[in-house]
Amino acid sequence: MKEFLLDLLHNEPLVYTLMAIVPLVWVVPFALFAVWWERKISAHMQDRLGPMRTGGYHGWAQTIADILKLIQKEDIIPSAADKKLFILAPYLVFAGSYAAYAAIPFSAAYVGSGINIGLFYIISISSLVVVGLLMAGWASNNKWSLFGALRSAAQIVSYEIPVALAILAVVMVTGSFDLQEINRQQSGWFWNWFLFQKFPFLFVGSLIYFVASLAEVNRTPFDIPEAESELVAGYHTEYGGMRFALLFLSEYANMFAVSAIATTLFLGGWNSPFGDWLAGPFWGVFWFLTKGMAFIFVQMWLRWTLPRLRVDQLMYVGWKVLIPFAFVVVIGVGFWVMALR
Amino acid sequence: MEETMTQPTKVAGFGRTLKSEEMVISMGPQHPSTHGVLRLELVVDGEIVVDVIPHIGYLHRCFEKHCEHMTNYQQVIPYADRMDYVAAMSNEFGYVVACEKLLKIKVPERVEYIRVIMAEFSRIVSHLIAIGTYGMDIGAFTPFLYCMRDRERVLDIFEQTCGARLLYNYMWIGGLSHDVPGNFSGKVKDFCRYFRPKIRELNDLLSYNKIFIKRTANVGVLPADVALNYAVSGPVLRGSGVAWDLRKNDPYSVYDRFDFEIPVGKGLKGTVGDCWDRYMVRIHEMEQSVNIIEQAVDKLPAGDVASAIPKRIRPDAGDVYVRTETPKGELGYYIVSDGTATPFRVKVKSPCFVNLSALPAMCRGAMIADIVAVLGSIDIVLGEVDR
Amino acid sequence: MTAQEIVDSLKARFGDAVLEAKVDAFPDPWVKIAPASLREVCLFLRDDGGMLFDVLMCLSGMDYRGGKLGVVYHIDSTSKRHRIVLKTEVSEADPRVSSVESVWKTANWHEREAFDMYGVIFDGHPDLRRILMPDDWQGFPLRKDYQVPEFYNGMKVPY
Amino acid sequence: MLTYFRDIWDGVVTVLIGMKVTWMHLFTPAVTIQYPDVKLKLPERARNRLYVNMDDCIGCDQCAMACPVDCITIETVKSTPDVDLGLTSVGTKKRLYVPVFDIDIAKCCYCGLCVYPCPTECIKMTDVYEFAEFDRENLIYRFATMTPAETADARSRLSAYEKEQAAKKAAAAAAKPAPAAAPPAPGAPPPANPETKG
Repeated sequence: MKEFLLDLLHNEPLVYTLMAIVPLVWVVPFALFAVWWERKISAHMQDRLGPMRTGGYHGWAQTIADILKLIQKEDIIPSAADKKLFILAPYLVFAGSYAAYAAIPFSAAYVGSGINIGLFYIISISSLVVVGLLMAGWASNNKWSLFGALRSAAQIVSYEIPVALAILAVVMVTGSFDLQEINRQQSGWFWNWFLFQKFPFLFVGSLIYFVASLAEVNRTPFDIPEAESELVAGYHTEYGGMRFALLFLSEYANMFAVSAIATTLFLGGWNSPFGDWLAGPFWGVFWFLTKGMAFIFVQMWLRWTLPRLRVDQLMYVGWKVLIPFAFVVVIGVGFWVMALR
Repeated sequence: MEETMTQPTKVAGFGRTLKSEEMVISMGPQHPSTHGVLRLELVVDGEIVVDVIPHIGYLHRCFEKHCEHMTNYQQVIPYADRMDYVAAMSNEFGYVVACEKLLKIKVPERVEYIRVIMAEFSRIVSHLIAIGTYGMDIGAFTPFLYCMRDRERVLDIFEQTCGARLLYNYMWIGGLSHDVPGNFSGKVKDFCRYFRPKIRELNDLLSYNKIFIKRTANVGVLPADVALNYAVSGPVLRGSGVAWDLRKNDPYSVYDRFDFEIPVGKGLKGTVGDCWDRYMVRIHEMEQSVNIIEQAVDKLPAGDVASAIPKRIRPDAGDVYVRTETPKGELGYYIVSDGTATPFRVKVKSPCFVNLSALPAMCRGAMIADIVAVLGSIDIVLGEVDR
Repeated sequence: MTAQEIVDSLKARFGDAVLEAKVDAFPDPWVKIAPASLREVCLFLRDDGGMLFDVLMCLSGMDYRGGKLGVVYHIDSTSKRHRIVLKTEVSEADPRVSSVESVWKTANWHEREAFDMYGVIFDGHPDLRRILMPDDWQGFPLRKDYQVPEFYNGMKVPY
Repeated sequence: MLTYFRDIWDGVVTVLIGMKVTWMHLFTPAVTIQYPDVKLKLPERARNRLYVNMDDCIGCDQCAMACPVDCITIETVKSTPDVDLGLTSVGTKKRLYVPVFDIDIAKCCYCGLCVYPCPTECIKMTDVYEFAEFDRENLIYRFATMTPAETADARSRLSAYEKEQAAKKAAAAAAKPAPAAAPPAPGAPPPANPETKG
């Protein structure tokens, strides 16, 4: 797509700007849709109807109305807060999660930046979010916010290890950090997906990645940083209006980012599950988004089913369950790859 | 015994060895999981709670003072409704039993049976709220909505019977405000048939969930001797393994005619007297309540529900203490009459007040998330704590 | 144990501290105890092998009018299945009762409530503060001669 | 070690069981309704807003006495014997004007205690439950139908009558037979139709 646009426009800065805007055009409507979708899913799982009024069909315009309300709201900064950090934090959080989209391959033809260390880039850039969350919690000058931020930092740092190990297992198979290359290696029918390769190692690896990614995006059962029954709202207790909307948006952006990586690594990315049927760059976008949304559906499903862990149990799951299993997966895959060479 | 009380409940692997600074943090009065307007002053060392100091009184509505300024005994009942507003029938029940004892009235059998049915329904309602909000405290949202859905069915029965869904003013001194509606038995039986599978579903979704068990088992352990010393009652006491239920041990009304069991905590998933036991006692109590309701409906005698209502209520001078088993525990009314039409003194021994006073004994050494779990498991209603 | 036996053994042991007893009172028999010796009496009632009153069901402050305050204790034994009511009376001028907090922990909050509402002072209570009313509230609201103040911290009280 | 693996196994299995429950509910029809569009029918005993049928009210004050929150205010003026205020629907003779019958519905606790003592069954709880107002003042429902002029008229006639009676009594006390010949007062206008609220 980049080459195509360059041929068309002959203007590099413009092309890069366009390329950067594409994920934004996706992220904002996606977040609005996902919030609405989550409400509807939770409602129907709970024998309710959920929002039904705004807009016509099943209250589809509810989140749009909400975001308009949030934009119009008074911008409140607590007088005791550290103003600069308080203002900066939401942008940093959003920037962190948005920057990850640069390397996500939406289709064979579109990836923001086809760098050959895309996976590595995503892992490192998404750590920026932690800084933002810590900043938000500290700057709010609220004890609950601080608790939330510290829990969040501890959690994300711990769970990056199993995430990285699970990714490492895939990388050992592909021999490449390039996400497009990983996608290409999974082309063909769905049994070529890494989910079903090197069974059961990569299957367990994908489960580990999924569970750990739940923790990374603070979803139930790992939502302790914003556990509303304990910490009111965690690090965004003091945020309101547009700043809250930004934090909220980045949360959903993050959700899709981890789902996109899971899709790329284990579900064949933009490949059609059925060989050449409905394959191609445009259908690729369709398959990619469908798979990503399926992951997000499972995330929501879990959220409306499970209670949340306590902070020490969270660490137990991370360090004593996921990391040992992830090592087993890495070693198993390593031997497998070595034996077959 | 003194030692067990001061000994903090240690969380496995969380000895306080690192030198760190303690922080005082105020949980409430506006906090999502203090179940109303309770304020807990937490002294925390990181995530570990060193001490809990409950501050109550934010919902104090002068119930006892009001009672002394009513024009008659009957007018107290709407106020009694508003103490434990999720189980208002049980509160009325205790008050009218106390007044009838003071007035030496014998109420008709039909009234007693209907009262028992209503009180057991209100037990189901209260436990559904307790279980649902407990799930929310632990982080599971969905069970709460399922509980509310089932609760609505009971409230429908209440509304058809007395016209109100929450604050009934249904039990009067010597009788009831209305007889039950025509299709009452059928509706009650329908509910019982509907409700049993729902308890199983709740167990699948929440009670036996591993995460839920991890969060509640071995947390907030209250040993039986400490529990008695704090005079806690209801599911909190039974969760500690003491089979003490006033419906069996000190029967009032017609409870001695029904066949039911007292569920007690057995420590199946952890220690006896932990949060999971208290929770599970509530689940089993709902099953027992359904049993009682079915028996009562089958035996419901015919008769008039208003025949024993006295024209004028003017008890002889004297005092009476009557305790009844409400969903929260032992609710006591100490009513002193000076021979006039107005109570001289109505003291309410509210179960939540007493159960809450045992909170610090359960919480020392726990983590912040455990405070929420313990507080949810003792199931307080601030309307009753503060009166 | 019947109420008569309980009263007899209390009288035998404490003599003067038992001021008055009414075993045939309807519906609950009661004993009137001197306020200063309440703690010893309660300790005996809790620990004596024949008594074993392990539960303090209710502790109520009272205002008997005419400058007399009182405290009423309803105690119960879960093992022996008997119960009795202890009453005590103090004057408004010197409302001191010995605390039973060390006997039954549950008395802690009940005594705070009685102090809050009636101004009865419990000697030996570890933390006698107001519990339901605000800390800076003036007066004891459940006393019969209590007048509602016009203002509390500048707010008009009878809304 | 065994407990370690069993815990993990239990965790996975119970999570799946829970997910099955919520999955089944995803396809169960919702139990909620779209409230203002769809309304449930209230049972006939439903206790909601109070309504007073002033045609039947005899001003006996029993409901105000029964009210535990004192939200009913009733003022009455005695009628003079020459005025016939009519009968209530249950056949009780009305002897009092009721110039003030206010219910502060914001204070009302919907206990229904006022309904039972009413001898003419004129105060009752209806099934109207939507009556939010922006101004608290509007929640004080004034059921009395007398205009201020009528009230003043009734009062003045009552005081005139009382004076007359007092004078008569005094006269009777002074001199045994007194000429009692007060001109009959014009008949008071009957109370207008009750203002139907809601």
